[in-house]
Amino acid sequence: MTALDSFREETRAWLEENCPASMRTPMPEREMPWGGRKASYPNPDTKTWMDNMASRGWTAPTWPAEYGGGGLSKEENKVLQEELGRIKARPALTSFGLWMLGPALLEFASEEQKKKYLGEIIRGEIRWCQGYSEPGAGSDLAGLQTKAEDKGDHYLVNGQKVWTSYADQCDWIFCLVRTDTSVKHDGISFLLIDMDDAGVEARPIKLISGASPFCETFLTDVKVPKENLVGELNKGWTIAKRLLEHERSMISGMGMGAGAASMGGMEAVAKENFGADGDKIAEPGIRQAVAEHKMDQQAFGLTLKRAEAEAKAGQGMGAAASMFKYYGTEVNKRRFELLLDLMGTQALGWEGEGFDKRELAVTRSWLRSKGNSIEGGTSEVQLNVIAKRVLGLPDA
Amino acid sequence: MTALDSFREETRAWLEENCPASMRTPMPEREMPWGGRKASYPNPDTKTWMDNMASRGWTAPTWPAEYGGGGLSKEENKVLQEELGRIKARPALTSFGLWMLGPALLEFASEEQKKKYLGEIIRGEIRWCQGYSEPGAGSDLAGLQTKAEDKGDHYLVNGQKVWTSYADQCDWIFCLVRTDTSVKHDGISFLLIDMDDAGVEARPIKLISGASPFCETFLTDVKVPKENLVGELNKGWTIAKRLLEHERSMISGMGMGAGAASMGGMEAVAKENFGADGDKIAEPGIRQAVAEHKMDQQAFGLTLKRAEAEAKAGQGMGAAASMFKYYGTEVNKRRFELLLDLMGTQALGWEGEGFDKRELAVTRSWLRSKGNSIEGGTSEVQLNVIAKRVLGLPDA
Amino acid sequence: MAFVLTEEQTMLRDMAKDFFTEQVPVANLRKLRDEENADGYDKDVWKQIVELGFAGILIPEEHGGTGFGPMGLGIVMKEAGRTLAASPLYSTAVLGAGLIMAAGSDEQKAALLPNIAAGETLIALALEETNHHNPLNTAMTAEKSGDGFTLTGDKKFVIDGHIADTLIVVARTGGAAGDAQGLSMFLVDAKADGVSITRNHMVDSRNAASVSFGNVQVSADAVLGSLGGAYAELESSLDLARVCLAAEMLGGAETVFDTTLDYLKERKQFGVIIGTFQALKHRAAELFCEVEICQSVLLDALSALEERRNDTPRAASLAKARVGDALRLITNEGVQMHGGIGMTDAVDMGLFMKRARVQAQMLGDTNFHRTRYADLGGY
Amino acid sequence: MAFVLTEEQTMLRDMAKDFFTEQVPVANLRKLRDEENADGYDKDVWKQIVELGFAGILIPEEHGGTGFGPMGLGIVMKEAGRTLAASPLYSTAVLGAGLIMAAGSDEQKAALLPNIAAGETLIALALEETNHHNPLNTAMTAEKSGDGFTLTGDKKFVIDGHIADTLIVVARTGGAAGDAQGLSMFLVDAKADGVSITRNHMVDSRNAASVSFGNVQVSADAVLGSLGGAYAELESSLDLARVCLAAEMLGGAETVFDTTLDYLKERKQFGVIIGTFQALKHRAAELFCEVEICQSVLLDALSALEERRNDTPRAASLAKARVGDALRLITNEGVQMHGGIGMTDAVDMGLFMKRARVQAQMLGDTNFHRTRYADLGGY
Repeated sequence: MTALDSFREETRAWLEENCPASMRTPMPEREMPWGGRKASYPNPDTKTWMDNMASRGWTAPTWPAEYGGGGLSKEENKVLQEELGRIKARPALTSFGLWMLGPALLEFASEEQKKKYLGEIIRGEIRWCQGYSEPGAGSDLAGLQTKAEDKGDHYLVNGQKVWTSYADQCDWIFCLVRTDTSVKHDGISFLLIDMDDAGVEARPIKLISGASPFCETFLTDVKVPKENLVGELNKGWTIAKRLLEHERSMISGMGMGAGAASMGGMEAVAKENFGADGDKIAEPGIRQAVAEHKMDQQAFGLTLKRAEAEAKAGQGMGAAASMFKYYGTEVNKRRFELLLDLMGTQALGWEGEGFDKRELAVTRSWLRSKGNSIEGGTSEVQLNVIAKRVLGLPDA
Repeated sequence: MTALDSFREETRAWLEENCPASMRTPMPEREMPWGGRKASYPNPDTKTWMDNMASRGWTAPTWPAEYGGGGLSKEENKVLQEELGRIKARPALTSFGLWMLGPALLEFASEEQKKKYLGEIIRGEIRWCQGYSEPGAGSDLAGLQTKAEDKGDHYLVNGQKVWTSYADQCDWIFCLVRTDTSVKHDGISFLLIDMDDAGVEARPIKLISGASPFCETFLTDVKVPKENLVGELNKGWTIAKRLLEHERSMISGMGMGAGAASMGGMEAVAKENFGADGDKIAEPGIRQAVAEHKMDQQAFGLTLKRAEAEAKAGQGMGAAASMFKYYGTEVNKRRFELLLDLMGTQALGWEGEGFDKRELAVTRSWLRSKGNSIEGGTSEVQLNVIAKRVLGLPDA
Repeated sequence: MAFVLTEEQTMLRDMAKDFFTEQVPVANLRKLRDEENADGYDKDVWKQIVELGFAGILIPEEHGGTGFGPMGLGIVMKEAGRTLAASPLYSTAVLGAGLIMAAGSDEQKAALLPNIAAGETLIALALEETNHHNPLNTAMTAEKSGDGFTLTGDKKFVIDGHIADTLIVVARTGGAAGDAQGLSMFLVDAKADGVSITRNHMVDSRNAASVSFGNVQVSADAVLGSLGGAYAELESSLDLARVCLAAEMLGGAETVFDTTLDYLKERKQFGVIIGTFQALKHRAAELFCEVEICQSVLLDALSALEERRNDTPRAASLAKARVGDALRLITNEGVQMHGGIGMTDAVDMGLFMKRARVQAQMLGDTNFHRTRYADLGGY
Repeated sequence: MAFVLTEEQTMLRDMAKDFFTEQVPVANLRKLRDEENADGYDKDVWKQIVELGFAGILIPEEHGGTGFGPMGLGIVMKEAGRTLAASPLYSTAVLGAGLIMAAGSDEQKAALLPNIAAGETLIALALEETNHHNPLNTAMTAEKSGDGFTLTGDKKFVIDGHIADTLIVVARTGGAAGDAQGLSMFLVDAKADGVSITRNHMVDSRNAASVSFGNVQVSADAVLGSLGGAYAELESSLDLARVCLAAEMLGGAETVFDTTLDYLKERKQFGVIIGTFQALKHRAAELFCEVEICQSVLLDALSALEERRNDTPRAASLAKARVGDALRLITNEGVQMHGGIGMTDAVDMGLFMKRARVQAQMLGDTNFHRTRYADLGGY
């Protein structure tokens, strides 16, 4: 028996004992284990499962054990994920700290910072949000104006962030701030701010979909201890770029196949609404539109698979992330437009009687899909990136 | 009986006598009455008709009689056109001199120049071509490099023109030349050049459609008398702009409805190729595509009519010429693409057996249509113009 | 064909534009929505609309209207569309007045039209039964019973259904779903026994309702138009409404385009006004062409109605489909070009986009009208 | 699924790329055209193609081929497409070899495959009878006569028809136009009595012919595949050819895209490189995405053939349709972005555009394959 085999055996036994039964069922959105000081647990098993996993560092399986991570090798982690998949276990902790901040800290932070923050993330004690965008700087992220002035032992931070995800429910925020106004990219620093500090206020933004997953976050004379600076002063852009790449690939995969799937597939929706002529969708124009869309979708799916295969083979498609972000979000928007066409008035409900849950969800998701080609770098920015980095077209 | 009535009576009688019978039949392309020193007349009636009309100045009915024009009022000209239409008379003279140069001369030329050139144009003695574009300056017309140096009694012209229509069959060329290299638009002059002069050479350009309606025209140490300058020195751009507006509106109307019409209409072609289900085109995807295109075409046609009505009412649509040029040529290109889809392999012949004349004409016209969105200002240039002049969007 | 407004029409347009811009801005719709207004429209605004004569714009002077005709109605609807003005104008002054004028008996006209013009009677058309517009698919039945009829069935997407005084109900007195023959229309009191109305909350925050008819008894004089042969009368009124809807839609497209253009001229990114970016310029220029093309199509369709041209149905389908396509493109571009704030409820882009999708489904979407356009074209 | 080429396949691609780029550049097609070459292909080039083993790439080694399989064939066709290389590769090595391997008896294989691999026998498929591809519409008849059959009918758009030694003729031994049942295939000597072949001059300057069969007598052993049941064998071979054609088309798309990109980087207007104009940049980036998407679709379809997957027909239709759409867009943009000189015969844009439209019609255009994709998807 290899070491890996015994690891698997041990893992399986541990999970059997420590993963509550209710954590092996599909997860409703309200039971998402975001953690943090403001968390509530409608299902107490969520907290138990999180704590159990955190106790072994398995909420961050490959992070070093010295910071509280699992310290697992790539192979061991693969086994762990397989075993989790086998019992259909829910994620024990979902968190921007795990996905975004943690990796950046591991690469750029000081030893003290790693010790302090990584453990809190792993244990789900602190919920983090991201403070990048500002009202005046959308696509032009580096145009940010939030200022951090050196006041000897602390930075005095003033400014406004926007599109901070769930900031009203978060504990800390990792921010890009301007520490030098004479240069653009080289005057940005990466700062960690406790949202309980005086002068921090998060106001939810109501979106066209009716949801408020984002906030405006106001920073007024916030005193931030100097030890909260990550990496070198004025070198925050390097960290930001690393984090952005990650964000882009997250968004391009978003929502693929969703929407129609919940309704039983685009073809089924079409037949239900327009009838079937034998096997065929009875309305020819709709049939054509469905086929055209499914072709685009399949073609995009194949391209994602090809990118994976090429990555494995050590080949790169070049600026693949930008292409996926652009094409994926555009296909996704078209899917929802088509779904609206198929469902007719039933996709136009807002709430209340006359529409079932799935129908209402389609409407909201259609509205949400419009943001896909804006957040994480607009479609226009992605096309600029492709033109410049892949095609080598010159700047004006 | 009003003066107009008696004019009509007299005109009708004159036409009856002076318009040969063969000039009242549809005109094959090879009998186009371009005039000029190199003209040949496969049908001698063409020349007779031209001469008859020219004798009354009716090849240019509204030009002043003192220069050999008809001197007709707007109302009289309307009567003349109606009477010509009534007997289905062919145009007596088709000529860039009439359409483009003449109006410019009337507005900008000296008395001597008008006397000399307008009569030649009216009588079809001289065939003119236009020397604007240059190989290095396509959309950027004002970037032209052909130089005219002041040599005391003459200009010494050196350079190369391109896209000169039928230059190999023309007698004279009206050219934009650079007379000042230190400024752009204000260093351009408008010059008339006899193509029999030493140093002028026209080489036909073969197009993808197989035709050669354009030439490259080389000007090598051509001595042009100073009296051939039209308007002021370095003020040629004003004249050019006036001529360009005219050209743009000519092109946007080009080919509307052609192609499919010769085949009996888009619907007929579709039914012939895909069969009919009752009244309907049997292939649903094709039916949708035909309907979609016909909608676009009708919508564009209505817009042309609206522009006319607004012009009459003294309202302007603003940069209408650019919009028509852009939209009209794009719709025209789509029409031919659709026609190819409908006709299948029968629209893919080049020559010889297996294809009838109309089918071969569709193929050539499809290829020709691709030039519509390039000549007379590309679609891109039109969109720039709309963005700037109509929408007031700022320059970078 | 009237591609240029007459002086009278220009005055009407300017009056309507001033009124809606000043008295019924988009904020009015927000207020109705945020206050969860039970009526879904502002009664004071409606009163003003009536006073301006808009409710009776189709109705001849003899019945208390202003007799401005379809062109006038289209002009007003377009201005209403520019500010997303919520009112019973479409249900009552377009559909209601249109149907009664097209199909009503002299008695019905005399009884209803003055009340409509005076804004006192609100009408709603109860037509749709499926998720997609298609009058031929009507399955609801009206069975002969004594001197009158018994109505049974369910209707949905009844615009202004829950505030209407009188419903115009399309039901079958013969034939089966799919047949043109056998369709009849009935005037039904919204408060009649057996009529049950439920307001539906739509994405555009405007009024629509589900109405169910459980053995509703109506008398013989409730029949509107020819018994069993109402399809032609219905269709001609629907074409009027489709064109007026296209007018409202084009009004919305104009606002979105204008607002977006302004935004392109003021928003800075990377240190420059984003309107200087050529890619956005070209897209804006294309949207401009779309708006202009749609103006022509709309004016032609209104003229067709005005002049009772034979090709009115085709012109109506062209207008509804072509404006529908343009509006979808323009609202999508409006949100995209506004970037992040385009996604927020605070700016109006989302409201116009939501309204656009509801308008798209009203009286047939692009697919429906493209097919109809081909049908009418004989291919 | 093989989204990444193996080392062997990479070598094959590099070899093919070098060969076509150096030995068969676009100039080769121009020469054939301008000299009005009677064969429509260069025999020396064909000899080299054969020597490289490309003619026998599908054919197993036992029959003298190299047995590289569909993926190998697709790789070579794509490179041939990049230079518009004219040769009998498609008619003979793709369609001919494919059909004989799929449907031939052992004797037929042994007789024909070695000659194909050796480049000595050229094959042409005589299938189309109407302006649009549709095998089911075959009306030409083959009547039983003695031991053999009498073929009567007209075929068109027979690729390489006038240079072929052997024709594979699709005809009906039963059923009527529209039926899958009753289709048969016959091997017919191009010089047989009653066969009359006329070369057609197509817009792409490549080979196609009309072939008429006037009571052509063939023996029983001329039947290729199952008598009256050849539809399945035909379709599976056509799918192979459709995917190889998509490969050739994508090769063309790549050249047009690369050439246009180069032009954007060198052409100056208004004093600047036109590649700095953002509107053109965005369009170029979109074309890039199209090319990349098509690469995936093509590799998947070739893998499907290679692995004899059940979804091969769908993958083939996806590839032909999706690459067809992309190629139309890219050739149109190629001409437009080149401006005036894009319209001249002197640059290659026009040649690629013309070829693209012929390829679009070969074995079914986008409309055909989109419909088929839906049919196969069960909706």
